[in-house]
Amino acid sequence: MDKDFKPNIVGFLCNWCSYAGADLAGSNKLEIKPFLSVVKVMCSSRVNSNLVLTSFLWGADGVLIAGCHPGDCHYEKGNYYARRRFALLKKIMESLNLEPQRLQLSWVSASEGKRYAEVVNKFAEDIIKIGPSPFRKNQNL
Amino acid sequence: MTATENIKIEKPTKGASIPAKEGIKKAILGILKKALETESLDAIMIPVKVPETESYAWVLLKDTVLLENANPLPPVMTIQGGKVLSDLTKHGKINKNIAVILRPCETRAAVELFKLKQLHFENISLISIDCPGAIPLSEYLAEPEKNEKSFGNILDKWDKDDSVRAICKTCYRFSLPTLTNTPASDLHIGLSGNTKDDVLLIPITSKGEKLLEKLDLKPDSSLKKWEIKINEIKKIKSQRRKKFNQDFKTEISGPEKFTAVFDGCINCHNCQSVCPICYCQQCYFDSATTKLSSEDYFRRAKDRGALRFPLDTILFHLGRMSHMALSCVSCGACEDACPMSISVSQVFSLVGEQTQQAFNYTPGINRGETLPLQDYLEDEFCEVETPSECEPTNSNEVKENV
Amino acid sequence: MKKQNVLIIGAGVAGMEASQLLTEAGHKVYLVEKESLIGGQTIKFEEVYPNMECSTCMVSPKQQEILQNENIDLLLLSEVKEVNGTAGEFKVKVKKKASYVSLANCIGCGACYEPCPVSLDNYFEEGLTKMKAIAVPCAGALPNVPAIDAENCLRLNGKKKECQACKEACMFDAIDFSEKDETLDLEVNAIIVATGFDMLDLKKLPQYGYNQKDNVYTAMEFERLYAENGPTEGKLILRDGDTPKTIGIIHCAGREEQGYCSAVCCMYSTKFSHFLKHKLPEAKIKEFHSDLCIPGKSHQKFYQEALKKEIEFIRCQDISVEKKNGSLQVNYQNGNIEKNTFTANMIIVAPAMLPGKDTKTLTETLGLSQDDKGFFATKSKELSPVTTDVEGIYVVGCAEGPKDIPDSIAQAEAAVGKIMNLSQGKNNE
Amino acid sequence: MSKKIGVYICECGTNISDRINIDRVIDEISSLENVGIAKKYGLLCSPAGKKYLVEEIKKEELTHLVIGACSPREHEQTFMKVCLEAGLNPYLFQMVNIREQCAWMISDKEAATRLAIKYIRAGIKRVTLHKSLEKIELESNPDVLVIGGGIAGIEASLSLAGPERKVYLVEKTEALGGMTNKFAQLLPHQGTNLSIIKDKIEQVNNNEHIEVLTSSTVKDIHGFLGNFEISVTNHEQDSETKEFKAGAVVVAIGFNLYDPKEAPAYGYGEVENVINALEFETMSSTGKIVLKNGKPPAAVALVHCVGRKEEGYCSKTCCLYSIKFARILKDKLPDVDVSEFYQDLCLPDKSDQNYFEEAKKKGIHFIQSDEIEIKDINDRIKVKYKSAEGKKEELIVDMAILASAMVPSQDTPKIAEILNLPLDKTGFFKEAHEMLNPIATPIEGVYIAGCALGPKNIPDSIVQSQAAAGKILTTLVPGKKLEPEVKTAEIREEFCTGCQTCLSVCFYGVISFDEQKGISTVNEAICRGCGSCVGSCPSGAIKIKHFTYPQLYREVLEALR
Repeated sequence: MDKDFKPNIVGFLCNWCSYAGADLAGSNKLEIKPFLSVVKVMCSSRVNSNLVLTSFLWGADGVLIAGCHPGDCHYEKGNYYARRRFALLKKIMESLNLEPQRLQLSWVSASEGKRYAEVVNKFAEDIIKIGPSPFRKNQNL
Repeated sequence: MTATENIKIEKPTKGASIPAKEGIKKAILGILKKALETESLDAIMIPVKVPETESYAWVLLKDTVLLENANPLPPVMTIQGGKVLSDLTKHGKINKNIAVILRPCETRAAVELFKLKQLHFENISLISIDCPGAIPLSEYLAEPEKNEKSFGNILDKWDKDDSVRAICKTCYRFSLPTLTNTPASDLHIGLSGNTKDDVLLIPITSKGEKLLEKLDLKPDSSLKKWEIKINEIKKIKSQRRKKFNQDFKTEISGPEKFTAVFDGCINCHNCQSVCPICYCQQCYFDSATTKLSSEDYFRRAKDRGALRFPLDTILFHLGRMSHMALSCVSCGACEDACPMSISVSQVFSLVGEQTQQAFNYTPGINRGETLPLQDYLEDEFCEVETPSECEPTNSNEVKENV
Repeated sequence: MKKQNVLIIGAGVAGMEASQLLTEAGHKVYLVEKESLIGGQTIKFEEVYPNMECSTCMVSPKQQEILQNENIDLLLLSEVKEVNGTAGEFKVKVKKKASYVSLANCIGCGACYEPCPVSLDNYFEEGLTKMKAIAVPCAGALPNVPAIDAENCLRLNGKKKECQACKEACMFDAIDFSEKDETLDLEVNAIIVATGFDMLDLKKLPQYGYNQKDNVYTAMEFERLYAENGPTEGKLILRDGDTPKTIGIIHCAGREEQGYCSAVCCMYSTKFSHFLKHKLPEAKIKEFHSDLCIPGKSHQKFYQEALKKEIEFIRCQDISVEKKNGSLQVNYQNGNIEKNTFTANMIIVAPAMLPGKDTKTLTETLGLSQDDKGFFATKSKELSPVTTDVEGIYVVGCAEGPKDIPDSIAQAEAAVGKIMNLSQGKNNE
Repeated sequence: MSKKIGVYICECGTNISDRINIDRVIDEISSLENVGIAKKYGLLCSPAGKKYLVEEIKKEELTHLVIGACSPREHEQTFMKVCLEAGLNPYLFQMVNIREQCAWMISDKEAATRLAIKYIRAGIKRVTLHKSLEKIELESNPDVLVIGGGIAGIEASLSLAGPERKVYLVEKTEALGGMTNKFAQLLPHQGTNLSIIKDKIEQVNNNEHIEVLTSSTVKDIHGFLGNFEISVTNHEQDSETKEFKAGAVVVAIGFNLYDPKEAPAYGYGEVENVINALEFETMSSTGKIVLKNGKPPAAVALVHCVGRKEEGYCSKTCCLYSIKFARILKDKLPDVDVSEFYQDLCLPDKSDQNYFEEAKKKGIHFIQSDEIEIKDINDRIKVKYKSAEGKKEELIVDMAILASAMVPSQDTPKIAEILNLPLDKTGFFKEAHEMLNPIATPIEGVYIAGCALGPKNIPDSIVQSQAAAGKILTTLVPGKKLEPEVKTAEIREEFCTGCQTCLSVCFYGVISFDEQKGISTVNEAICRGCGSCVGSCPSGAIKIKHFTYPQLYREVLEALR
């Protein structure tokens, strides 16, 4: 495990729950590993496979999708569809052993600042354990 | 599809037996000829041999003379029949009775395209046919006659045929299930019937029944033997498939191996253009949406030391997977079309099968089924969520459809 | 249609809903709130029944909209002192207490909390934790601007005139000790009362052994105890440092005394069970109730799911709690005969909902009356649920009687409907 | 026109400047393409700060604005207003969160600074792809269609009708009043007495702004908030069809009663003198409470919760009206013996308890019981039940009155189909949001009031009707245009294959299928901009304004440098 490996992680956060949760984590000055770059979307269901795949293509070591807990979606059922699409991607990566751990879905509510910090830090650690994405090395493009 | 059209009749136990002493081809063509003459059908969509190339082309024919060169089960799959049916029906209704004869994988593609509103079955009688497989297009075209012959007496071959495409050797959906509320086809042609010398016309929907009536064919001979035979073969091929998947998976899985598989890809996107499930007007990956500015490319080349073009080869294949895996019917069209003989179809078929199992979905056997991504359950797939807080609800056992 | 000015008293879910609707139509709202934050009781809940929905996720967008809405004059730390005139032309005096912190300058960084020498029970957290004399009571409170508690601030109450720890810590010059209470004169066409409810003080019901020391909790205390933004950040740590293992949840505390059912206790008690089972699958939970009041299409399902999770619901009377060798014991009588006991290390008691403390004074100020239960009286006898004896004044939410969130919101919308209907009538006069 | 982006970074006092090296951020980004200016400022959200920004935008003639400061949830609105004030389209502005999600969560200044640079860079690249979006304004029709002439529909009509607003009240029977027509008396303690309802019906009939269409049913509704086109057929006058426009719809089609025959244990239809609630209402309104044999009953059983188990919910009202029945019985037949067989006494309204206490004083027996069975024993009735102590017991009576659960009206599915409304698991209409938006539906401009939404008493129905009025009167203001969401979805026709996946995922019924073109179309007037359809479209044929693929892709790319 490469100690000074600084992973590149993309995090798609939904505007209503997870992004607010991230803000709360900040307001509470919770320490978060600086490896995740947040991309805000209105609803987790906005994220399509191409966004995720291009993230990997361009060298993301991990991709996190975070939205409202099932049943809490600001748009009532967006996150249910998001979960299905995510499941498909996950299963594709699993069926080809494309290091599926690099793709993660987590539900984080607006009051779960602490959970957000835990989720992100844990994810970062996991990614550091796996090491750099093979898609980073140009021969694998 | 109007309600009345595709109502399932009881699970058929009997079918009409057609003598096939001079080969199944003649037998089936005979029936079709009769259907046209009696105007039970106005036209038939069927592969017809193109004299010059010895290859096969789909023809919508009314003229019985043309039936001479037609072949309900040609040794090759030139264009995926599902795609053809879509071309025929997508742009409006037809008020003529048309029958189309499709292999099981073509039938299932048609059903998926139906769910995707890319075709309709109004006034279309879908006749599916047991399929021993197809010979690789390139090999067939090398020596058409030889292959035509060797393919001729298929009834002995089935699971033992080495000349058919790799994907066909492990295909255990070479026949169609007859029991769903909204079955895939209206009429099924059972080969490997009671004796070597007949084929079975099995009515599946009321539409199929009517067609038989018009041809005054009585469904009076039992399906037992046929079913037994089919199941035997299915067992063998399923096991073969399982075995193959295990080996193949170790062969291609993992980032390095997987990308190696597509190293030879020249980005021609043939696989996409022949794929029946790739029904998009314009493929996302052909569009400019995924491209970057030259300046960007240069900067990234600088960041990484090198940048290989075209960049999005892997993205293309993974992206295509994420778009069609759940509907992939393992027809093998992509592999026939690949100029670099990459084992595309095996890869997609493998991924397709595994994702379909996860969603407990079998594409193309049930017209009434909703596409997985157009639906959801409130409580499912919690195993994909991390940190996971519940027991997996969607256990990935396969529901047995055939 | 002529523009209406409406005074709304109370910035809970009902008050916020009414404010939003009215301003949507271009009217002007004066939203009077006695606390320094908006959201009322709902923001104290982590989750709401029956969908276990995250309350913060639900309400905070609404709070944000209220704060950013230019047509809403939000008057915090304020109380209505005097109302004259009649419908269409009420003259209102509002007393606005000084907060000593400038809403305009403060950015809510919280730098001022830590240096403050004063430590108080946090009212918002039901006294489960401390807060400074200058602070917002909980993370994520909106507006995210503290107020100085004048009674306890050493400088303001004169105990330590020179103290200005907070002022020194503030880099935005947001703190102004010279700020004075002010009285505002408003002219409004209509008034909506949405002052909400209070909870019965369990100390008044000694049989439940509530003393703020043992592991007996009021419902509100428990709401905060398990809130992610609460005193323990959602960790279930009891007063004695233990974690809950055997839990008794007692319904209907004070129902007989008050003479009415509070409508929501059965459901939120069941919610507690759901939550506890989710967090502590091993926990043993018993609910002690008289009649289960779970009306409405989606509520019984919620209860049945609880049963599936092996939560035991016991119909009983004469419930009492006593301390027996270190642990807590629930005594109760089921059916009409046998006495029974249950030993628990945590007790949650659901007290009756009461009229808000200020109801009496406010009814007098507004010229309204209280009903036999002490809530704001409406013309319900004339089948006009949100209207009062004074034309132009409406009562919504729990100020009118115990009810759940959707019913409160519906009433708020109803009051708006009344006001708008009158005002559109006015046009052709 | 060449771009000139202004980048302003807020020190937020020292909240940001302490933990991020702002000068270095500015160095790194000021050379980027299109960046005209990059500056820092003490506190941009302060009055002075806002003034400063307005001046800067004007003075420097900025075409785009990027602000690195707190979370957009704090001040995006603030700065969008600044843009407007400075004459810059507020959507040509990107707010970058370098406080909550950067400075405040990363204590290592170096790392925080690096992330801040990433974010700001992404913001700059993103903003160059922004399109200026304009608020669209829509004319709207203030009139309202109310479906159902029961108490809820009546109240809704009265609360809505006005000089500038016509109400069409459609009732399928020939008279207004709905269920209440069948009641002998209501619950005085709740203020519900029939005379009030009669008055209300009078008011409706005399209201020049309400057009009552009795014996009529809604045939078809097209359109959206502010612009519904409605056709109603009258099945009296040889089903002639009336067509009109309205801006909003209130569905108040009420409820049905659970048919006790579905639960044979109650012996309804089998055992003589077992009657349902409505039958008793009629009986007592005609004055005579008698058995089939014409004699008055000596003992009566009132059975609560009939159908509760089967339907899976408590109907809220049965306890009270059963108590009402008991009191009627006691009034009319003073020495009748009345027993109430209840599961749970559900008395949620503050005044209900008294009403119940009074009944107890009248000597009515309340028996907590379960597993009721009603049998016939030589022309009397045997009520078998399981008592609170779990013992099997029985009681002999002359008459049993069944309090049936409230179930959805038989018209519910039809109306749901016409208006494309979802139903919930119980078969009633589903709320837009069960907690926060309890009388609205996912379809904008369509509201539900009364028991069509679920079991409730009359006062609650009244409230919901007035609430619907509140919603409508504040949305459809005569002379005021509708301003729908601007960040809406948009179909890229050349990509759309017409597979209609988007239709299946849109919760708000915003997308429809254009048969002519064979593609989907988005009704931007009611789109909420969640982007679910975008994520679902296999062909990438839908784009959502301000969250377009290129814009997000750009953010991703910068994140990965």
